[in-house]
Amino acid sequence: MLIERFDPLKGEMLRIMDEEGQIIAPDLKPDLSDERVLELYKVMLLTRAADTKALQLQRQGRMLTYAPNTGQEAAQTASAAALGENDWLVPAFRELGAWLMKGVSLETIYLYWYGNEWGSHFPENVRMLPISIPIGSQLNHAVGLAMASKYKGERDVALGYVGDGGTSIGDFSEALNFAGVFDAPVIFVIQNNQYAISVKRQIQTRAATLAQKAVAAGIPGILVDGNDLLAVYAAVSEAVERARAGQGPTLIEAYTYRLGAHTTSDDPTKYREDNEVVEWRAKDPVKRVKQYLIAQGLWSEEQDAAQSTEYEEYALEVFRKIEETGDPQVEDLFKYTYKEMPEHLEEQLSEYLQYLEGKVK
Amino acid sequence: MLIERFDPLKGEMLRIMDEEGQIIAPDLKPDLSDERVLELYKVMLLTRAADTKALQLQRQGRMLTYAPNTGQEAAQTASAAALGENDWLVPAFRELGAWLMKGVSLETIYLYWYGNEWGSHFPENVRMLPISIPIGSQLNHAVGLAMASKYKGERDVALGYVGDGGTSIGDFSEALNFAGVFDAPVIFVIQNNQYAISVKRQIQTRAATLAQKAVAAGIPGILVDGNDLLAVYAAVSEAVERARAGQGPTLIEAYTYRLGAHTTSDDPTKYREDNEVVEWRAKDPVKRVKQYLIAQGLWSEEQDAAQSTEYEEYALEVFRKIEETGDPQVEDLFKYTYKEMPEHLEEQLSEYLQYLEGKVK
Amino acid sequence: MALLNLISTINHTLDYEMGRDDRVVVFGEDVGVEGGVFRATVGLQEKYGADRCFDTPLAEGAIVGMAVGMAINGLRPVAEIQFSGFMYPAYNQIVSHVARMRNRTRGRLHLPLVIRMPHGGGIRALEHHSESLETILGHIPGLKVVVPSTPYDAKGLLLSAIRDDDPVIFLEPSKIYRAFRQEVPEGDYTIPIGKAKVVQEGEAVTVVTWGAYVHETLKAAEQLANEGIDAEVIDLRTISPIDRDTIIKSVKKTGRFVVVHEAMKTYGPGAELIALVNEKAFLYLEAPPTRLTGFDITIPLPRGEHHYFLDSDRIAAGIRKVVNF
Amino acid sequence: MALLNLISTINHTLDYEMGRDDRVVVFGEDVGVEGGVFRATVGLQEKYGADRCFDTPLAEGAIVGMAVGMAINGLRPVAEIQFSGFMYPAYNQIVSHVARMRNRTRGRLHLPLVIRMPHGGGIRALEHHSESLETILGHIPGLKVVVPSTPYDAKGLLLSAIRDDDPVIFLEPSKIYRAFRQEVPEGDYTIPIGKAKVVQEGEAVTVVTWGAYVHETLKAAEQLANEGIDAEVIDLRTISPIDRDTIIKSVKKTGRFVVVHEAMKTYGPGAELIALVNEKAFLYLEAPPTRLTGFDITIPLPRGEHHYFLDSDRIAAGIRKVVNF
Ligand SMILES: Cc1ncc(C[n+]2csc(CCOP(=O)(O)OP(=O)(O)O)c2C)c(N)n1
Ligand SMILES: Cc1ncc(C[n+]2csc(CCOP(=O)(O)OP(=O)(O)O)c2C)c(N)n1
Ligand SMILES: [Mg+2]
Ligand SMILES: [Mg+2]
Repeated sequence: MLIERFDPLKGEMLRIMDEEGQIIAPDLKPDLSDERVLELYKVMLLTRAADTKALQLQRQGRMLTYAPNTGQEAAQTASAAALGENDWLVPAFRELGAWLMKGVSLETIYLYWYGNEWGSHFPENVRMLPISIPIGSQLNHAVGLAMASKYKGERDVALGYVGDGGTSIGDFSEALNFAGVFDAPVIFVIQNNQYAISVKRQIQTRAATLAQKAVAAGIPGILVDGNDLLAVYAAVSEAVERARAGQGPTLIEAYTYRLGAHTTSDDPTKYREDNEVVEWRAKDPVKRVKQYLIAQGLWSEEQDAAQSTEYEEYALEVFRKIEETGDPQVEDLFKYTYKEMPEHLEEQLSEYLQYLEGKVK
Repeated sequence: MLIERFDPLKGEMLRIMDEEGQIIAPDLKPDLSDERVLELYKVMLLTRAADTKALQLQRQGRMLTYAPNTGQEAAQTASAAALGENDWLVPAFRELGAWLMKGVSLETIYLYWYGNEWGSHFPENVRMLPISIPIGSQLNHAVGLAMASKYKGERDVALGYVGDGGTSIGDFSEALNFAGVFDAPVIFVIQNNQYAISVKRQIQTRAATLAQKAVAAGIPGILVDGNDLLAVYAAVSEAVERARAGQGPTLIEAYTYRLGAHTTSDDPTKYREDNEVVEWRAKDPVKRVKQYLIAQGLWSEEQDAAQSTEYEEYALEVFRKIEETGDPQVEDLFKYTYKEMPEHLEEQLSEYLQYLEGKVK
Repeated sequence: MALLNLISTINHTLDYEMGRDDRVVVFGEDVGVEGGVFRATVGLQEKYGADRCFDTPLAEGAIVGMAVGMAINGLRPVAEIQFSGFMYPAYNQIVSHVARMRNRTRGRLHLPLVIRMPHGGGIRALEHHSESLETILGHIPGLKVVVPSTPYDAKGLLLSAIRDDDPVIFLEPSKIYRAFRQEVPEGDYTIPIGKAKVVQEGEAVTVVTWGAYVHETLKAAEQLANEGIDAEVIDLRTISPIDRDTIIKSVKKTGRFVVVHEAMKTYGPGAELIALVNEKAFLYLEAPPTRLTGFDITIPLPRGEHHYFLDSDRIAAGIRKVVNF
Repeated sequence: MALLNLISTINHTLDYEMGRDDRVVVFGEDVGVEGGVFRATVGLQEKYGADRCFDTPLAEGAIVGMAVGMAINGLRPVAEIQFSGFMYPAYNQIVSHVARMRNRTRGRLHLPLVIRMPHGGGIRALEHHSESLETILGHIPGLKVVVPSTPYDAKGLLLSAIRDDDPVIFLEPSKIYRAFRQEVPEGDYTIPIGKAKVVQEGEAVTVVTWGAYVHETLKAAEQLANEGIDAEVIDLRTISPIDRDTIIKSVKKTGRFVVVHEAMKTYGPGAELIALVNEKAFLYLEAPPTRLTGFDITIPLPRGEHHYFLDSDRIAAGIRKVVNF
């Protein structure tokens, strides 16, 4: 078991594929066909393309605040890929690759960042909660989903995401602790991207690793190279299997880096050195898998360029549609507060509609 | 250093005096004269007497809800004894021995449990915060006190108490984490008395020890026999020294047992077996120190009985005074909401006083 | 029919609904083995097992957060907060998620969950055990907030709450947990959330109140009746959404309005009802709508708390003033 | 004098007071190295060192809890909550400790601390970045709650807040952080907490508002002035304690009352002001006191948020109705 072989208290980190896309720990390589790796890779590419496009659109004043994912695609995509269709995915707010992997459409995701609540309305068969802005609070939802699944005798697990910053808020510790006590089939994935906005990981906690925070709840924790698709997949798969088999929760720290800004409102040059970014760019998770796939003869630079372009065009097309239709109906702002609209809301809505009508005339 | 010798992850527990009052680890015996041990012992005795009396009075309907301390006197008294006069003591609500040790009068303490806010008004020179009922929340105050002390270049440390139950709430983890990040001169003492009301320690967390929760914050943690006056004193003293020397925070789990009920509203037979209580009664921290002192020739059974009786009589006398004078002034209910009473409160107070006057007539 | 007090009614109702619907799970601090510090859940773990009625670690935020996840995944959780003063650590979950999940997802997810808690003062307890939370919960769109005043109502309202597809905060006036007994039918009945009840008809003045204060107010009304003042007393029963019709209809009849509550006055629940009456029945008003409320202070510790409460004398005096205006 | 916008005024004022009083320390998420996500604290760490202006881990409860301890031990902490929507995790500390320490200890301890946060909507931000907290903070005895509407006021009020021996919640309308500049004296001046300001005199109707809505309301008043309606506009400035005199005096003069705010309507801050006017000036009222407020919904995401806000047209329409009643 990986969780027994890699002790975060000893600073051990699971790595399987190195920065050049070479397999450095063949014995640990997860059961993932190269075809499947290619599938995941395409989700990573789409993630990056959607990110790139969103940033362009934001700069043009067409997209609102947006939280970029570049640099974290492996951690996101691989962790979600380890889930089954009926498993629950509980996002924080920076897991684009995971959401796409889970089956949310780019339309829906862009609509969310465009500032419309329908962007959190996923299809029935996509078992994913909406984005959770209050840091850390979503992890207890993951515990609850897992508990309900266990209670009903189903085998579905829940996976909750959180950032390095999110490990400092009480909800994080409470969720891990509840999961431990109730042996909930839940996996917690920390995307440690080294920053909470401008606050460096070292100021977030004095703990040498975030994975070791599992010790407080008496549950297993493991540190993985978050830019290594295979390592993340292997660790999360094991955790999912353990959870499904009734062996309880796991905490996984995916050690990665946010190459871009915190959000489009953020200017990272205010708080970090360029050379740090350059160093991490060399560890780019997308590049790694590309090199691996090319080495396996499954992919080429040409295909890669073409696919990226195709995805960017697709993303633009998706966004154009949203620009046309993405404004909300006034009624929708009122209709979903309760199952049935109470009288006072009916009144507020109808008064407002009357006002709008008067204004048009 | 004790924190290096006793690793909670290995289940190691610091013990110095055994259940018969024998010194089992002479090399670890803290620098505490037998005369000082006797002084501490007397505080333990007073604690127990005050407890016993409070319970009697409560049963007579004269005292309100009361939280007993019996069984935890060593953990309480020894931890507070390790503090200097200018150090801050931050209570939860079950540390009678510590409060007495810190210099709060029994009058004040009884007045609190009698249900009067003046019971939280301590003299200027007693650096202790009031009882904090919202579990865990006080630990962040301890961090703040410590930070201020450090900021001002003073050498005073802060010690915050919490129960085993209190280790589950987010505030606990947040406080440890802040303390770690800021290297705050603060000591956290968990009185693990095995229960949070009816909830057993095992349901509180899956962690094997509570001391290991320090790992999540990257700070040292140590498990001590909480019924061993010398062990608690040694561990807390070391932590105080480290904090004072700028070496940062420590978490200490004092492993003990609540022999009585949670509060006078509680009936522990609903959730625990008598034989468990019997087992723990054998480990009575008061009895232990008594045997030690008798063996040193500093104390006798006769002295002990006489002293206990004296303390109980004293407690009763204190309480009688409170019964006569412990009712609040109406003005006091309004006067301390702000430094100056705002107009609307003046109005509410004067209307109410008028009403009361009318009623008397 | 059984003669039950409020707390045994809660217990009976949870038992009833757990028996009927195995999606109902009940949890909180001391809820399982002990059966609750007030004994609201006594016997339920024995009867339904520890996976349906269980103790949690001490963390209100996680209790409510877990309930959110359970409700999304098909259960109908009923979480207990041990005292209303310990709701605050769960306030982020309640405001940010419980109240918003339906709207946030445009109806894709909804939260059929209940958060029960003892509410208000009067039991001579320690600090933080006597809080009144109407305003800070009632102000949040997406929550329903209910306060029963009798055992009979408690069963009907709690069944409605558990069966509601929206989250309901169920505030139980601990002062009257054991104050009196009432016939409570053993069978199924619900009382609609969002409907107030005229508990005493009258012509002279409309008095709205809820929870434990219904009884104090009825006592005051009795005193006043002896003086020839017939007050109409309305038990609001639901803090949010407010039953505006019942209140407004009454005020239009009486022309006078008093609201009585234990909560602090300023920005308190009574303010809303007065604003409502102004909006809907201003021209009917023959006297200033008036609040009889707690003071704007932290509710005192037990030796002083009686000063904070309104007894029937003070309520009667307040109503008298409005009637004689 | 310098021409400053609201956010640079906050920055200048913190700088000013840190320079004057070394007990003042400033902290929060992203407050140190970056100087705040809105740049309220920019340059302070460089100037005063990392022990006086610093970043904290991400935990609002601990931020406020630490401030409590610091205040007790002789400092004057100014904590920043990054957005009002992230106040909720600190609500337990605020209600249970910040508001109560003085009363709990009968004056032995008091908390000279300030909690600053951006407040309200209008910056097209993500969910939870646009909350209005007046009611849930204003209802708590022991807190002072302040909302400035101009740079000039912000400096005077923030200096008062930091120097106050009681805890002050300082709500900064983020919508107008950079909306306009104003002459702000470089020297020392304070504006008393608890005093409203008549920002425009008038006879026809009293309109109370605060924060960003002061400007929208003044625009509405201008429209109305062109129609011959002269509204008296009052900037409340302090949510708690309320300046009753200024409001009541005005209502006695005008006979009409409107309150305008962004917060949700039900159990919202406007309700209190209407109840107050009823209590103190009922016989002067010539029309129903009226609320112009946000709807009882979660404030929408950016594409819909303009529907939630009141613009000067809607405010003018609402006031017109009251005047023409
Ligand atoms: C409770 C809470 N406090 C503050 C914020 C504001 N905020 C948004 S993202 C963020 C940093 C989060 O850092 P991290 O958890 O590491 O996630 P990352 O942004 O790096 O993905 C902060 C402080 C928030 N959303 N919620
Ligand atoms: C936040 C909060 N939740 C619930 C309670 C009610 N309560 C009072 S004491 C207690 C158990 C505390 O257990 P522990 O921390 O082990 O302390 P002990 O009573 O054993 O000393 C509970 C649940 C509270 N005071 N605060
Ligand atoms: Mg991060
Ligand atoms: Mg305990």
